Amino acid sequence: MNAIIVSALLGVIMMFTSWGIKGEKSQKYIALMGLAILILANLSQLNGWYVIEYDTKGMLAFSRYGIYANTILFTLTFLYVWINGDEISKIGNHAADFYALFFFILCGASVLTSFDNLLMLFIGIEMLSIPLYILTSSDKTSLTSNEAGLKYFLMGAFSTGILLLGITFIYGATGSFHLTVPETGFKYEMFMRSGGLILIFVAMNFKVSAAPFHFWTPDVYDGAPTVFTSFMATIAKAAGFFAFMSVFQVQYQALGYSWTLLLPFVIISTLLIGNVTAVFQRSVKRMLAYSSIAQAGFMLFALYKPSTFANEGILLYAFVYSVASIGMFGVLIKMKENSIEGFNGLAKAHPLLAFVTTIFLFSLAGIPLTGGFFAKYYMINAILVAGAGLWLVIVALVFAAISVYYYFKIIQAMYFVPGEPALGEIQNTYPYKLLVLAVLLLILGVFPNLLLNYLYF
Amino acid sequence: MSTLQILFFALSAFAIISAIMVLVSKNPIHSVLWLILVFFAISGHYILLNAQFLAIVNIIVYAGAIMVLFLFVIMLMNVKKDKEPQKQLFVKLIGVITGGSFLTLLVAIVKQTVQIDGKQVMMKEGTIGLIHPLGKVLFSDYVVPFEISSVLFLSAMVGAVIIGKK
Amino acid sequence: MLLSIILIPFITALLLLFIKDAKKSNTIALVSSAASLAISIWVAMKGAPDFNQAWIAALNSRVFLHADGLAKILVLLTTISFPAILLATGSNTLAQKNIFISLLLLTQAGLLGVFLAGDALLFYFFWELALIPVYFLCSIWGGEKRIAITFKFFIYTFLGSLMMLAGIIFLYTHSTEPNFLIQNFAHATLTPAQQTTAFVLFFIAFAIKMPIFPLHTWQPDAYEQSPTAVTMVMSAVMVKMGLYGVIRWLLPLFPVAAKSAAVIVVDLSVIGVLYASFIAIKQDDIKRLIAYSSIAHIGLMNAALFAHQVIGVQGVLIQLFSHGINVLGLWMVADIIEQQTGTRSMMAMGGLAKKQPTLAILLVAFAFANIALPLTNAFVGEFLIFNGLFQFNPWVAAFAGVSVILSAIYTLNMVQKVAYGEVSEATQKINFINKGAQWALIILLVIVFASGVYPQPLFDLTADTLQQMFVK
Amino acid sequence: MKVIIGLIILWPLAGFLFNGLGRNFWSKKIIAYKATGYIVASFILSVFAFMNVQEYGAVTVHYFDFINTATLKIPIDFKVDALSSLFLLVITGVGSLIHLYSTAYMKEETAPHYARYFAYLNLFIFSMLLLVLGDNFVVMFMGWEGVGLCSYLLIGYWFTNGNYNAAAIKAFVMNRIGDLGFLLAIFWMVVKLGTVSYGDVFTEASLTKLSSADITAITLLLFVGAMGKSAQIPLYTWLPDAMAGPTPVSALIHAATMVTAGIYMITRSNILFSHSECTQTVIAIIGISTALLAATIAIKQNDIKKVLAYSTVSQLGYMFLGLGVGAYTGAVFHVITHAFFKALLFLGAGSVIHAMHHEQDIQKMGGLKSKLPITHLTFLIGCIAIAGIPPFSGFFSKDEILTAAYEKNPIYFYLGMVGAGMTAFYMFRLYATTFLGKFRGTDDQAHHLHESPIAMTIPLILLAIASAIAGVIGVPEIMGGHHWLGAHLTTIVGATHESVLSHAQEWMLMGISVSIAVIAVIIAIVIYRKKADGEPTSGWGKVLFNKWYVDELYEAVIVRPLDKLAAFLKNTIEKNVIDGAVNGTGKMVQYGARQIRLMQSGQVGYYILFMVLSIILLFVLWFNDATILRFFYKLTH
Amino acid sequence: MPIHYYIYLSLALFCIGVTGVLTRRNAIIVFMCIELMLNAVNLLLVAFSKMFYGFGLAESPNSIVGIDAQIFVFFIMVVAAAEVSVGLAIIVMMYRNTHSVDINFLNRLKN
Repeated sequence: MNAIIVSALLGVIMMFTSWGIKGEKSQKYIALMGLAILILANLSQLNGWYVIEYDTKGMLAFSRYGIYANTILFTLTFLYVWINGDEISKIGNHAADFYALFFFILCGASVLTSFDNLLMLFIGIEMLSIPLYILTSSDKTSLTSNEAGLKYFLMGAFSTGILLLGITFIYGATGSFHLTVPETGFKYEMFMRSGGLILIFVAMNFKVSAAPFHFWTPDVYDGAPTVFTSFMATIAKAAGFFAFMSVFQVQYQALGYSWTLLLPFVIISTLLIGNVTAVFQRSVKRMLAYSSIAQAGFMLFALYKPSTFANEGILLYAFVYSVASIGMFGVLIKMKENSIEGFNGLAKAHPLLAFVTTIFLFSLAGIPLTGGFFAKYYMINAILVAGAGLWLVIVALVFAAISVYYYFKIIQAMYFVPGEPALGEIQNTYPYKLLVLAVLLLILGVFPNLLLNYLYF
Repeated sequence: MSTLQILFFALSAFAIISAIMVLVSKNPIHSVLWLILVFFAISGHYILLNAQFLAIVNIIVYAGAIMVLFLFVIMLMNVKKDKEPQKQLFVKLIGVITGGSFLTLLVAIVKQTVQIDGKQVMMKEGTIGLIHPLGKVLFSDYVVPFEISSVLFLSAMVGAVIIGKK
Repeated sequence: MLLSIILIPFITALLLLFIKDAKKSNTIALVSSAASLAISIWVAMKGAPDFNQAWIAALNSRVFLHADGLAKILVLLTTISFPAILLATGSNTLAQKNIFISLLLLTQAGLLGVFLAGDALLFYFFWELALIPVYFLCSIWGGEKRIAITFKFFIYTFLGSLMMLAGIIFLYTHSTEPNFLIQNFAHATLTPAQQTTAFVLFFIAFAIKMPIFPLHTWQPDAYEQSPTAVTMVMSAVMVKMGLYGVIRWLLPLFPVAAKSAAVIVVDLSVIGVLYASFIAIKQDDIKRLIAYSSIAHIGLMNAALFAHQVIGVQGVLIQLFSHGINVLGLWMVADIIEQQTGTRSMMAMGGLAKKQPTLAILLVAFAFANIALPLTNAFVGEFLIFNGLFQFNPWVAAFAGVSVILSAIYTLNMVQKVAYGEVSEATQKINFINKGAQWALIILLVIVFASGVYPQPLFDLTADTLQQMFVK
Repeated sequence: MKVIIGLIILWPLAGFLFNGLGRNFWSKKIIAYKATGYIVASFILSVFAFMNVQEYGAVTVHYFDFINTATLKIPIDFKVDALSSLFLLVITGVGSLIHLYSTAYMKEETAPHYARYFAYLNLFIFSMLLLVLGDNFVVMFMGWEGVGLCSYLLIGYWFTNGNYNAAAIKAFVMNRIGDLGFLLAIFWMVVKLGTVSYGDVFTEASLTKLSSADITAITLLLFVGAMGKSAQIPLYTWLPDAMAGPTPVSALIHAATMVTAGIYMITRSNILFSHSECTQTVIAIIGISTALLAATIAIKQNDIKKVLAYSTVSQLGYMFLGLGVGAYTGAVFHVITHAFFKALLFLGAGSVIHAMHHEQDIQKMGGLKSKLPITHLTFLIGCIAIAGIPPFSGFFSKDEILTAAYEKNPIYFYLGMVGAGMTAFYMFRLYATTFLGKFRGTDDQAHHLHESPIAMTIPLILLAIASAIAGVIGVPEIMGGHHWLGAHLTTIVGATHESVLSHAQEWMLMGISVSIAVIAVIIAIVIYRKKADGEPTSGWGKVLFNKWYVDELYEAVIVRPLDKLAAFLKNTIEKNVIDGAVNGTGKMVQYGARQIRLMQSGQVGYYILFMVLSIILLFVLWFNDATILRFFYKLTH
Repeated sequence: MPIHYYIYLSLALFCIGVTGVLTRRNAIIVFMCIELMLNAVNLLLVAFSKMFYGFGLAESPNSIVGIDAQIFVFFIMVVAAAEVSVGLAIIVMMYRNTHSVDINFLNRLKN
């Protein structure tokens, strides 16, 4: 509750900041401060401190897990703003408005981590999506940004329709919008209810860009301003996953055996399309878009069946993946062109940048000693504990090997191909900011429980 | 056949025909107008169901505000009928077939749901659709989503400002 | 004690990143590797207590290091190889040599970790730690086609290790207690079908690493394109990781599956042995020849492991060490030749015995050790290996035995083309052998003969592993 | 005793190390003295060991365990008994002489190469001693391979010559084929008996642990080993080529010692062989066939060393015939006499070659009798000895084998007779062409012709004496001897069995063989006294001159197909099939990527269409889950 | 009135909306079709609401079972309004840049 209220308030404050305070730097610092406050407010709920104590009448349910998920999202946003603040202000002259949108998105995300009612799911998703449409099309002069915005909007609205039909079906079958269906109305094993769940499944897959509902992802990520792609691909996506988890952790039994068919189908198509298509991209940005699809394939593992591994794993995965992606996009922003050739010879020109890029890529590829490894590890463990077949894991790992193929292309370009990197201007401190992310990944690569232990204290 | 049924079928036919007309109209303005008619038909259904509040809101918000917005935009753009590009017939056919099969599947799902067979919808009667009970519930049980949707509006507003501002 | 073996190279590696001077960094690395050699000799002789520390509490994974006979002998091999390699290649000039050596030492840390780890997750970690520096080493300092070749090698082995990861998790989810201790996995109750699944997963990883026919095609290319120091590491020590895995994992943990797969694996290995030998006969590139020869030898060891006879496994335990030493010697000689002649084509060589008799003698000595002439170290191992195979199936041993003849053919061909004949234009360029390489080779040669004449210490070292594997 | 036996074997090793490591430091003189000295020292100790055996019987000494594991124990044990002590004497004795000879023969080499030569030679003696002294098959195998190695190194001693290297490789590889047989035999023993020590194996042979099939298999495999080392059909072709090495090497390795290792091995394990009738027959047949085949080839060879080489092969065939018919004593006897006279002949040939400045073709010689008197005389003695004319040593040993063969099966004898005739013929053809008639070489050669230095002639003389009189150790009873050798070897091969032949028959057989030999000698001298053979261009002559085309046959049937196979594997299978499959996978992924990419058309309409279709697909999957799920369920659980 | 009637009607409208999305190229019309889909859902929700209300009445005369669906409809309308404002803003911006609202024109980003 604290998170929702404070983030909404902060959003409003940021809105007004754009009138009152002009300096982009100071706006950034206000946003950072706001985020810090947000994190504190969110965490203080654990100690029983509430901004407003209110009975949500079963709309929201606050759990330690949800609050921790919030914390992760807020922390990621903090890192994101800290690193990309200057880039954000370069797009248009609405930096404060963008920060406001971030806060609104975070508000939506907080709803998504704590909803207990499908209505709140719907509202939360819309709160997440609408600002994203805006962010995507925020570069008004760029045709690609326009195009991406419109594509995203049309498809997003369409998927909202599907989501609503699904919710309606469930309501028709159970007479309730509650996540945990009360014992009234019709009972389980209803065809309509399962049909509704599948429709929700489709809509959620769309939000987390799982194949075959991923089509918007590459275009939108590619078209959107890189700095916002970074946000969309990481924090927004993670929030979507938390929502996805919440729905299906409770409801997955309703689908019975079908679940063990439908989910693997989606997982495998996601991995296939994400990984295989990424192989051929010459644009790093677009490749990262496909790779984010592929990563979603791994994250879907957590949905298979609730377990500690799934719950912890999705947190770890979301965090690690986001950190690596923010870092990777952070490097990409500074490149003058997005092609892989742009990275040629980066190791010579800027060894530190090349090193952190390598760590990010390692983490994305899931190579041990980086956090990405444990993220993938938890996912595999989750699905095996859930009793799914080993074949699924093997297929996933084969695709992971393919993913190495395209991630390492960048490493090759940086280290082994001589050339002049198309590097834009970089502030002296910038690589060190990225280094913080890299170090974070390395630490999590050896001690993943540093992140997860907090779930239990 | 009771009046109710006659009304129901008439409104349904009206709604479906108008909806189809939305698709087939070449002129976007006509489409908008047909869509408004669909909304009216749906509002009619709401009245049949004694959901008076929603019926009114539907007309005011949807048919009134939103559709007028659409109309304005279309007129703003001055899209002419002859300029309006059309998809190839083949693509359209595929679209129709896909939509049709989607409908078939959804109907199949409903048909499979034996639990709702023969269940009746309460027409005309019932107080839940009136403003008073709705308002009471909305501001007691549903005040949280209500407040949160205000945030949604705020963000939409910011967005419109960002995008709309030159 | 055990931890320090791993930490010394690791810390030195980090330290070297800041030392730009090539000569100084080489010296530091040499000192560090000598230190770990000293410690490992101490450990091999006196044993060392296990190192056991909680690591990832949530998963019940521990930093558990344990040195049994198998680990000791391989650690010894590793710690002997690295100083020798550094000594031999110390004078080679490379760009950014400190980083080169640093990565090399990281590999060493990874390798040592693999051999010492008693915790599956830790094992996997080191497994990858050993691989990744090699990727950079080969790709940056390798030959002409280095990028594509190394990439193939990397993806290949990475795919394998991912399969192993799946296997580890599979075991973890099926083990009685949720922890990663390898011994604990032995208590996992697996149905034969599950055993087979897990077996296949692990086997793919190890088979690629060794490599076993037909998964070997990355190897000759990788050996050919890598800088020689790395080739030495790969061929002397890294391929042993696969065999180590078979001994540590496949045989004890999946006895049923290993037994039922034995015939297939042994046959495949033996086919691979002959296959590689035949191809080696036709090689003109000296590095490729050694690579194929290595494939053949490793295949033989693998066959003996799966034949699962006490005597054969004993042979493998010895041969792990011996093959490493021999192949190291061969690579060193090949490196000196390549460095100075600038070619690897044996057609262009010849007359080495006239131009540089010492080098020729060393080449011949290692060549004969490579074909397991009695009184060299390889004879002991291969003798026992063949014995094991013979116990498994005489025909298999007979077929595998053909490789004894084939190996003689390709090795002698190599010796003839490189060392004998009139001095060729390329050989004319070989003017000196650097002292480091010469001493490294001589030390290795001493080991070759010492362990060939009196291999008993090696037997004693590995006795406990054998005991564990066969006495239940 | 432990020390003495240890020193016997260590002296040569010391020589090897001394010469090998110090090849750049020592002068030629020191090298020569040391190398020869070590062997002589070894010889002296061998004599001592021999006396010791005579007096106290066999001695086994244990040094350390080579392999000592739970399942297998292979000690480094040396055994000096009747058999090995004899071989010790031969090896170190003949070895010493040849070392001495070599000091002069190899004078032209530079010091490092000179040292290398002696290092190899010392190493050879060491290996040979290891072979002979070992108390188990593994130690024997070590020596076995060791001598193979030295043979390889010495054949290819002049390494700049490509053909010599090819010959060396051929020798080593062919030996390896045999070695594989030997190894398999050892494995068989290990598997069945768990031990490879002679004592244990031979004791077990008569017990139940080994079935007769086992024994046959083991002995056949051992014999395969012997075939390789002792150049029997089909593995004999390396020996003639091995003449590429320096002549003293041919004398020592390829005539006197190494090639007889096979005979030593079979004699050593005669208990096993006696248990297998089958193997014995095989050995006898292979032996006599080799004897005849090699003899026919020798008739038409013009290279002085080649003739001797084929003669060696042929004589080895006789020895195997002896082994095959159970005349172990006879075989060993022949080994000893053959060691003397063949070493003599080779050294004589070496002396000739030395004098002729490395000319080996006998067509270009002739009339050397007067120029090289000592060589001539000693060579003649060698020829008489090998031709089997009494009272020279060859007669006694060959006769013993042939008599035994006659007892077994007269056909062996008759065939042996033919071979003996041919032997006499080609040896005297060689003698006559080389030493009689007129000199056919260049003027330059004629000018420089000279008798060899004393270091070379002394061994010749000593060996000639030995060749002449060595027969005394095995004079058969009918001639009034008591066959000392037979008595000496009783402990090894059992008591000499009573001959079933009457004295008259025996005399008759001797008579036949002597007369055939004499006739052949006369014919040869008559024909070749004045002229030499040219190179035959047609008919049998050509076939024989070309060695029955066996090399060509091997080339066509074995070498080339295998070479093709290797090339096929390398160029087609490896490159296209296996690596092709790997790269193909990569290409497939790329192809798939290109295809899937097309789905991402950039058109929102299509995107939504695909989405709806996917929803439909999901529903269909869900509806049909009865069938599909069953399939997936099986996969997943 | 049987619930099936309403369900079929709503599904028909919904699928007409889907078909519209699939067959039209004008971004505004596509968006309108999406609005049609939302309305179909609304209708269905209200119908369900009244069905459950019927059940509720059978148990207690003061039941307000089913009212949550009508409130849901209200929220859908609210959100739809917000979405429309943003959506139309994007479409207008697009139009300003390209002078077209043809979705087929959007194909710079592909593959």
